[in-house]
Amino acid sequence: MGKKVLMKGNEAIGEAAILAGCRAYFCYPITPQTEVAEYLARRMPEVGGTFLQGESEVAVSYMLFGAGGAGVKVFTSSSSPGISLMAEGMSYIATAELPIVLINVMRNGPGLGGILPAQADYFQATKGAGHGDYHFIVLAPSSVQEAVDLIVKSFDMAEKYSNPVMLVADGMIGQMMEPVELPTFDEPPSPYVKGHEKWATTGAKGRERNLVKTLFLNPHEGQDHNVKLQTKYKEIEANEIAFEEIDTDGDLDVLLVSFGTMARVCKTAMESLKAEGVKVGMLRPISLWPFPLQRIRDLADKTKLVVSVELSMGQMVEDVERAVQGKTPVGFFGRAGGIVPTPDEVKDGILNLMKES
Amino acid sequence: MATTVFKRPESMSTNITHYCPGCTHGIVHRLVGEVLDELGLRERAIGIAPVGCSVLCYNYFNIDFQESAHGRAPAMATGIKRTRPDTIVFTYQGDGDLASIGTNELIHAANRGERITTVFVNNAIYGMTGGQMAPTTMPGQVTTTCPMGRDVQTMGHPLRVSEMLATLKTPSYIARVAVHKPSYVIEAKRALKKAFQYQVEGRCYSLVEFLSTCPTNWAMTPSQSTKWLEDTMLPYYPLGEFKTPDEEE
Amino acid sequence: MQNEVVIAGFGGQGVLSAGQILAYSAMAEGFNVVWLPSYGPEMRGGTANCSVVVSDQPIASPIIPHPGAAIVMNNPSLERFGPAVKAGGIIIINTSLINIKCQRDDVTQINIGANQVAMDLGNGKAANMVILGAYVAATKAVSFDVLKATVREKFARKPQFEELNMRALDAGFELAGKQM
Amino acid sequence: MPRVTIEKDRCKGCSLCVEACPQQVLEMSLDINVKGYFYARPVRAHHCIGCRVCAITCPDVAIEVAVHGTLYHYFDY
Repeated sequence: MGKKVLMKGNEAIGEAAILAGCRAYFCYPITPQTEVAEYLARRMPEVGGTFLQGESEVAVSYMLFGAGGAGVKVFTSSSSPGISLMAEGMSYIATAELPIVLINVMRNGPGLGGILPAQADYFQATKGAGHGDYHFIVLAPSSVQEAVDLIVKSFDMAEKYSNPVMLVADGMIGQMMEPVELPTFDEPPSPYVKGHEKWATTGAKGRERNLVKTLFLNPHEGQDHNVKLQTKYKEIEANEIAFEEIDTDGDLDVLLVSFGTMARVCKTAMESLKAEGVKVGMLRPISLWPFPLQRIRDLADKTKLVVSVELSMGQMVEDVERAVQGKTPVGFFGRAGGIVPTPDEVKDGILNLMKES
Repeated sequence: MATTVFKRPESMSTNITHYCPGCTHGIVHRLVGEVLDELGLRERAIGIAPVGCSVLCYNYFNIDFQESAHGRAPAMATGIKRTRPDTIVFTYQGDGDLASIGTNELIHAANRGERITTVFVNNAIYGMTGGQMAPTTMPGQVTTTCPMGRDVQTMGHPLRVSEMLATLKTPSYIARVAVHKPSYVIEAKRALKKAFQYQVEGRCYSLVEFLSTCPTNWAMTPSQSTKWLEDTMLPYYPLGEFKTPDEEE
Repeated sequence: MQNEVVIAGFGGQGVLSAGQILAYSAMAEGFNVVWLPSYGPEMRGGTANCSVVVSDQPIASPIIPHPGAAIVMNNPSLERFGPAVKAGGIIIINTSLINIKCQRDDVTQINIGANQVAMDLGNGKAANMVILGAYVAATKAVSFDVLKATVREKFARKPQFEELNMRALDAGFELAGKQM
Repeated sequence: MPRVTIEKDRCKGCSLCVEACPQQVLEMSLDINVKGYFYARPVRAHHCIGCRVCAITCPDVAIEVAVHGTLYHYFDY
């Protein structure tokens, strides 16, 4: 690790992609993540990389497909409405098993919504925004440092599983500055995806031609491909579930499940809850897909109430219910419209839910 | 000892195409193959397949290929060419794909001067979905979605893609050719070869629009289709080079 | 130990950069720190603010509805953030531009005529440095020497401002010290 | 003498080659090929001048042309 620098989230996100070896970034401006594009517009030429502002998010998603299909480590960033436009390309990218990485710096919706922080793209990210049975690996950082670390990790995961990886942050993480230790490498990572010669389009010189496609007209071929994808998803589920647990030892009155910025607010709220004698713990999913179902299920056994706390009107709570399987009451506390609740509001919300349950 | 003076180009595979009898997609495919062979580009070439009748066109080539979503081929080509500048990238697109859903991607790739080549097959109709109106459908032409004939009062006039692109200031090579008769096919190949040559030289974006026939959806014999193209399409879609990079330099 | 401050004023008063200087100083001292700007619709209204949280522990919520301190550079900022400061906290008021009263009697009020002081030093733009010096004197959130070193480093490319900045920091530091 | 070879089972019977040939070398067969098409075939091969127009117009790349001598150089396109 290098020395600490104070960086704005969006700029750190851009720098992390470069550190991970990525030399290709395509984008379309949208608040609150445009600084990623502005940063990389300067930075990519410095490192001999490709920066291109496309004509739309739709086009950008296919620029990603093209570059990803050519075996190049490629990255984009966008925010909620932009991700909706990219959704078309995402289905194709996932089907073609291209190792691209993107980040959604979420803003409030639905529709144009606004530019303030939200987590209401949970369904979009984890359940698949586009058509068909596919999954992105979805990771949710809760600090600038974690965003950097997870982006570097994302490029490795994308390469390892030949699967797209999406990070979901929010406007808060994009806009705030925190000290960051940028990772250092003995050998700088390659801008090309390992093993791409076997499948990527680079010109069929001295080998059989490669074909990157998503059309399977033969139903059996189509089913086989789906089965292959599902097998890969099972492997990812077995290997890549990540979460942080805080104060989950012993029996609990309430277990909070929260991610990203909201989890940080919860951490502060937990202190005031404890001061009022509540035995409270938290599980912060870092991987939203795959989701830590089993761990939440285990913790639910020794908890009186599980509460999903989100910057949405209730999305992750469905996965929490899926985890708990009715063994323990599940409550929900959330805010929308770009409002980030204060720790006191969260505390009061939790206390109310405890009274009701 | 006989000399073979005409055979399938090496850049093509031996697969039999799924196109209907008399469909000129096959001719355009062959021209692409011949040009890639003659310019020695087979091992550098990456094609982008569209959505439309030619969605499976990668089956007929012996080169690297990516398959795009409907209309997005120029964006995909941009992604490849920008990150692999030594490759020769071309999109193969029909008029529904290129001139309707993909107009935005097309215009912006051309306007950025992407060093790619677009092979544009204009047969004035949606073929794969069974003969619906395209932006390039002729006035009065009957299709399944304009059963009384295209009414220009409500649907506008056919889109002249080549002319439109030629208005862009960014240097490019834009030509319209036809492939309904041998003499036109020979001219068409000259234009296509230029288009690829400009890409090899890294000079500009290039597009060749091929006026083509669709006997099945036009409900004509191949021979009648040839005549219809000549009588109806040629007067509205004049052939020629609309722009060359030399003009701007 | 955790110090939170919101620095608020109108665009061009250097409130965001004052917050960044504070954040850099805190990092240089080995503290955890979060600098969070207001963004979005607020940006366009002519007011700007940022909050800086400095702590020797990992910082949980970056959003501080009731900060321990506020630096207010104009009337709207005092109206908005004056009531938010937690009881027993500190409000630093730029009396050069603020002509309304702060109605709190449960906080320490420090009055600094930041613009006037800066103009007397030769450049009104250094008002943010005056107020930053005052904040550090009032809260000891970071060491004053580290703060000065940070300013020197950040203005390394504009050495002509170094002396002005140092004197502005000193002036604010002294004025606040007298009122504590 | 030039030789036109038509790969019978590639032919889809569009008859564009028959119409294009300036020497009436080709005709549509009365038999069908494996795909059920009446295919084109050379019936007056001795008329062939090696101009390759049939092959140029064939959408299915079903035609190959071979020549003896240098006659085909007259058709330089």
